[in-house]
Amino acid sequence: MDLRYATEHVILRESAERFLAERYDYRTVQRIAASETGWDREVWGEFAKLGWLGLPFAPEDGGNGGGTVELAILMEAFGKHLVIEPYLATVVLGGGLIAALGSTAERQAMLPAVMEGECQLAFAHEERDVPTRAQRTNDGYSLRGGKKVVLGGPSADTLLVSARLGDHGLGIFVVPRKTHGLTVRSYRMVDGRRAADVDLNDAMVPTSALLGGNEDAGGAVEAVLQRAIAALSADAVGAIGAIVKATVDYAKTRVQFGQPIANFQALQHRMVRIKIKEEEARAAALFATLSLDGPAAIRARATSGAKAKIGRCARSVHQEAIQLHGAIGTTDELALGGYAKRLLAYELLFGSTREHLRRYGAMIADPKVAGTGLLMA
Amino acid sequence: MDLRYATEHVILRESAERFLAERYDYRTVQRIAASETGWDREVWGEFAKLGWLGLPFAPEDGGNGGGTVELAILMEAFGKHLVIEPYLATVVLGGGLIAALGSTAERQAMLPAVMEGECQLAFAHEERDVPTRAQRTNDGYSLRGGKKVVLGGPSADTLLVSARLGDHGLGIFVVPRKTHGLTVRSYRMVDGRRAADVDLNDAMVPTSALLGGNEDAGGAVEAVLQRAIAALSADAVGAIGAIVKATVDYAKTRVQFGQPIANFQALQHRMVRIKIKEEEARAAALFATLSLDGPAAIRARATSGAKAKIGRCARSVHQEAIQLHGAIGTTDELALGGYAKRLLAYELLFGSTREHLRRYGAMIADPKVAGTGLLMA
Amino acid sequence: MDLLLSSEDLAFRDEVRRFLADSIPPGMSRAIDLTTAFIVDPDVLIDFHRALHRKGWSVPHWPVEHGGTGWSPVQRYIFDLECGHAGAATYNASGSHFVGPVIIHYGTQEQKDKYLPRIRSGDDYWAQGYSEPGSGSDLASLKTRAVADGDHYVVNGQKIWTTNAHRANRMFALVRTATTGKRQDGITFVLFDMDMPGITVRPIMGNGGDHEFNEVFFNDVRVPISNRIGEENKGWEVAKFLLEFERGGRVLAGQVRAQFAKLVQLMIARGHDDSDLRTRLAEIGTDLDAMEMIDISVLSTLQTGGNPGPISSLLKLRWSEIRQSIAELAMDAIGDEALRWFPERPLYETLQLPPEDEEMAAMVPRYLNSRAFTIMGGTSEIQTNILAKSLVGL
Amino acid sequence: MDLLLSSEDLAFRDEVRRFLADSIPPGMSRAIDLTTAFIVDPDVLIDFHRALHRKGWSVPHWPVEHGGTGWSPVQRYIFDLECGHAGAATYNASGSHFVGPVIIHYGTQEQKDKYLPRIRSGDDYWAQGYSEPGSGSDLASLKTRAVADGDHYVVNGQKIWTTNAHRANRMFALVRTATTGKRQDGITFVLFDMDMPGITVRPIMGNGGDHEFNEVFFNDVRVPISNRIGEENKGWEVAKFLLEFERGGRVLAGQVRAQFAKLVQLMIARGHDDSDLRTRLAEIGTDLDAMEMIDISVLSTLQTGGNPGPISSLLKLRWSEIRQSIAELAMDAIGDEALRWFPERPLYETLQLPPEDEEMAAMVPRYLNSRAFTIMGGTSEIQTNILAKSLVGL
Repeated sequence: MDLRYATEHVILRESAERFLAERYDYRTVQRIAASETGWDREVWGEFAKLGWLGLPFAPEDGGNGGGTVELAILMEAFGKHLVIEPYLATVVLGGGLIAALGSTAERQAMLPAVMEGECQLAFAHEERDVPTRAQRTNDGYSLRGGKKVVLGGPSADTLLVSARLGDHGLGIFVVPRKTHGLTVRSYRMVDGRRAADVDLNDAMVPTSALLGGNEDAGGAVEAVLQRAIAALSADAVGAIGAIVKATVDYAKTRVQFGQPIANFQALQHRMVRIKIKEEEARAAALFATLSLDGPAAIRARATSGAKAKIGRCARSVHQEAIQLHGAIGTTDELALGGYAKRLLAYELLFGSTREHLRRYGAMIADPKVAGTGLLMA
Repeated sequence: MDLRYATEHVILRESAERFLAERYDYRTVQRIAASETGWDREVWGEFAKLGWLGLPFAPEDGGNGGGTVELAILMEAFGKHLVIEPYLATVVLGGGLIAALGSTAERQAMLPAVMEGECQLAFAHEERDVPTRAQRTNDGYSLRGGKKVVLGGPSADTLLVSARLGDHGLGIFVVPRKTHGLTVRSYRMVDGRRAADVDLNDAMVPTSALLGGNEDAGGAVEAVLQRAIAALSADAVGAIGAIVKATVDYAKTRVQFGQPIANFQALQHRMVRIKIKEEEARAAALFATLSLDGPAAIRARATSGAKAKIGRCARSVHQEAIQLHGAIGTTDELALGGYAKRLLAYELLFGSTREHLRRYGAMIADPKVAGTGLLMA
Repeated sequence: MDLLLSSEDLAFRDEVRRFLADSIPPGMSRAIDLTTAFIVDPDVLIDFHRALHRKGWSVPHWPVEHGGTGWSPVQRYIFDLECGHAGAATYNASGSHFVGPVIIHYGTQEQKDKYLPRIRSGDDYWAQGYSEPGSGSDLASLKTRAVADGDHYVVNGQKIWTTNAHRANRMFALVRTATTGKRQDGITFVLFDMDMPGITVRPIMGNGGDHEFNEVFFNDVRVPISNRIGEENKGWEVAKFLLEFERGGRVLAGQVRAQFAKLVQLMIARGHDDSDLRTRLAEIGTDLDAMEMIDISVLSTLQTGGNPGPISSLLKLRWSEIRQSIAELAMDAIGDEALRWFPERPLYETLQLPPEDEEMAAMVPRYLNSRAFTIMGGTSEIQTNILAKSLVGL
Repeated sequence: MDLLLSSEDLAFRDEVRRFLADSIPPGMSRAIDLTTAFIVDPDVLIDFHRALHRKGWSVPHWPVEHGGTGWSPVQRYIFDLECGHAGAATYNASGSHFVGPVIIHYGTQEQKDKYLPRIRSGDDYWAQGYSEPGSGSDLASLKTRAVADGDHYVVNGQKIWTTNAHRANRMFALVRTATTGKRQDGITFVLFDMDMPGITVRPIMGNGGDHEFNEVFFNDVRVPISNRIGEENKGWEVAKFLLEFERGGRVLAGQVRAQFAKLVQLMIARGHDDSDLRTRLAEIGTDLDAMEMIDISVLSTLQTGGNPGPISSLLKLRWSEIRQSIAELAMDAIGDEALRWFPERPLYETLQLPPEDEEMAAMVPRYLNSRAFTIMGGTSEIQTNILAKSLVGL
């Protein structure tokens, strides 16, 4: 057990912080969010130059070989600065699937373009209705189904689509944007990011589209989603930390009745409460991150637990932060509004707070699990 | 619509207050609670003399013809002074059933002894397991079943036992304490009152034991239970009011750091919150009381709503009151401890807070009901 | 004691229902349902307001001699509840509920003649200029300066959070006319026309995507001294009167109950079997019943000529929280539909969705805007401070 | 960075499990399960404590030269968790965790020789005399007076909330030795034998039915000056050292996790399908995971020689709340069984119920007693005041 950040962690945090503080203020967020595409090509290019787009990929694939902790550090900075570029969609989800399931040839064919910022990906997974199915055809597969909340779908050059194969199989299909029968219906999310509903209306793909030729991708999908939840949780912690700091700073400078409102004990106690929630959220996110290299049961517990706990913290922190700010907290003049919306999106992505609380509850409804501490054998 | 208390209401409140303030302090509560029987014969005799034992009965039955408001006023005083004598069991439940279902002869046979304090009653209704059944015999009925949470069961001279008759019927049976096959297993409740588990092991009663000869007593039982909930809610409001007052008074006199702790804004805001909960609880109890003369749907909504709302208020008020008192609040030196236990009992009697919240939720899951205000046609 | 409606009350209710059925223009309810801001646009409401005016019901709570209806508090409660259910809203509370009663109480005959008819008819639309950048909860610290110059005041300064200043043609405001003595004793209540030279309005965009709030700048604005309400330096008293009238005299139960019924409808339409959401719904219901009972107690007190006392801050505090909890549950009830954001306003003009999906678009903006309920019009913290003294006796 | 246990850690865990399996006397776990008070009776624990002592594990956190084990923080965490699961508890924290470390740090050689062995062996049982009727959160206002008279202090005054004073043979206390200057600078830390003439103990009955707390009266008690720890008038520093050691140095996660596992067991045994209760259970689980992660961060900091900082007040605040929520849910989980009250104590001697019903009897008293978690040892309000400064920087 060792929870010390290594030097390279500190360097990554500082360089991310420096870049974003300089280049990505709240006006930039608002500008990009209001733009047609919802992402900035120049910023994305910088991400590539900084090596962030290759952060989690293995050195043999041309990546930087960063681990889960590095990813969490970067995501926390993204949350703090409200970065809305589709990093999670392209690098963590799409890239993560290719890295986990792809053959050497597939990885070499696709990952370099991702890392260079030339190709964006999206993972079309959540079903709108009945499960999407892949039907074998003479020379490939025909995909049929409807997906929802496809993060980064609008800007994706290539979609990775999960589909049932036969009775028990699950495959990930590489579907180029232009594929006939594929429709991407884009929308803007509450926090300015973009997502899409995706329709697959007998979309035909070749046999080679089945990633890694793998017909049993369920475990890999679960692991990638857990990584995404841990990463998004770090993002949420970045937002929570920023919102708490902004609130405390505001309370120290806002003068009413002849003194900073931070002097009022009733408000002090409430600021302590949101600060504690920040600490708890940070701890839950760290557990999720560190669980990712552990056994499946711990990963599931830690990531669902993080989603449930951080979602709850996020709700009450954003509400208290707005209330403690007063009227200015209800406007779009401060980044506070952006954080509130970012956290609302967090609560809903990859399963809601309540849904994960239910899953977590089912997992710990066993005294042996409930009695097991976080340190792992 | 008129919510003014009439002169007789004010007089009743004042006389109850005067009597109990003089005769029923917290040491008395503790003494009676620790006694063998859990009630004081002398106090009970005084209740009779004050006319309280006959309060809700019709003048033609020898009662005082008091309405639901009078009963609520008396019960609120009982809650405020933690009266543990089995008034609810004998007068509201037992007496209420006899008044509602009994023939003139039955009322005249039983109610005078109740009003004179010579006879205590209990209503054995909640099933421990499968429903209690009454089997017709040659000369009466054989009762078989197990009842739980029979309030006042230990001191009851006569039990009123609900039992299924045939496929759809429900009857109330008058069962003297000495009846063969009747076992009363007494226990002390958390707040010092007494209750019992009751076993009916082929207890034989004559045909005349079926109250009013009524084989369809379900509606009357429901109405009596609603009256009991409204009365007990008034009792809880008495306890909540007392606990809030005690907390505020204590905060004004407890000095730490050179000033009364009531000066600290963080504590002031919390005291405001429990005071508001008192007001809301009072309002919910009043709605329940005033609903009792209304249609069945309003009665059900108001009484379940009161139980759910007041139960929730009670929990947080007793917790906050203890916390605001500090260490002394965790002892049995102050009445505070008694109030906390009284309110815990309130939360569980006649269906828990959660159970009533569920029932209430089912009732208002209809926009027409949800949109209907409290004023009644 | 009872909660019974009299047969006159019931007859009145039927009359209100008939009137509403006849008078609500097509499209108004949809526009209100898709309004995410606090205040419904005047365009949406003006026709209905004029119908009310024709019926003589546009300012029911005013004294009869000024156009009020003379209804009992119970009748006003019935009217509010029925309006809520019918999907109607108040045209311009700043006019009819705020400045109107102030003019009736403190105004000169000229002022009454000039302003009251146009409030009744809806010809005027009023905004309120109280808060300033440095003066929110601590309103008495306000600095916007009015200096007498002949028969005018020359006003310089700035107001903020001025709801619908960009739609109003008139505005009442508190300005500072003295800088010595107790802060409260140097404040004056003045009426402005929004087209007076030197007044500029800058929008403040809300986090919910709506433009309701504004900054209003005063740059050497010359306003006639005859636009003053009450005496110079007595504006604080006028403002307090306004607040008391507003808080004690208005019953929110009807409006909130109508919102609650809509929430129930939404949850049924979504087929919700999520027990946590159902628990929250039921809890809100019991909160609402309890608060309505408190409201009715206030009605009863008013009905019999009494003074409801410190309860007004309690009502503000709790109703705002209950309204927030309704908005919050509505957002949570739509699940991941809440991820979609429609930036254009007003939604009833810009949305291009099937009718059954439309209401989803309003939920998140409405939730975000609802956070202001506990801030605007006196924060919950200020209400709590007041209640600590007045209700708890600390 | 990782959360992995090393192979040494795992071997250690196995050793602890073996030891516990061999050493826990029959009946001890039942007695602890049926203990409703904070502190388990010494009679219940003494045999196990002696077994720990024989193994050399009775004071693991002390320096090795005084009988400590030299375990790493992770090993202590493992030990606490396994003890919790095995149903073991600390014999006398006032001795081993409070006064012991104080004597080690501040005591003379004579004091160390006299007291430390008897804490290790369990021959002494210590009580803590801090609070006074007028000095709770504001401890520095304490008034119990010690006046030097030759080589003794003569002590007069009163302590309150003295846990298990009626079972202890020794007591450490803060007394006032100077009444001028800063209040904190007139306080001295003194050790008493409970049988010294002039000490009387009066019980305070808890609302949960247990007798744990006492008042302790000092009437011309003569205590040798050699019983003083540290310098005269430096007792406040000693008390602060004690608090820091206690708060930063003890990991509650193990104990609370064991309680949580028991709660899960109870809910399964009751066959609960109540979704509200299950939601609360899951929420407590996520709270517990987060707090354990914070605890582990503290461990990691300690393991690498760092100072955990202001986090100690956060731990006190939140662990006490989580323990309350466990006790509260356990009470709610037994439904109307919670109506039954068993006034006799200890339950493990007085109860006459079938084994499967026994634990119900403990739930309500334990809930009531749990309310003291957020009061004793520094109220949540005081912790929050501290955190406002130290963690939030206000």
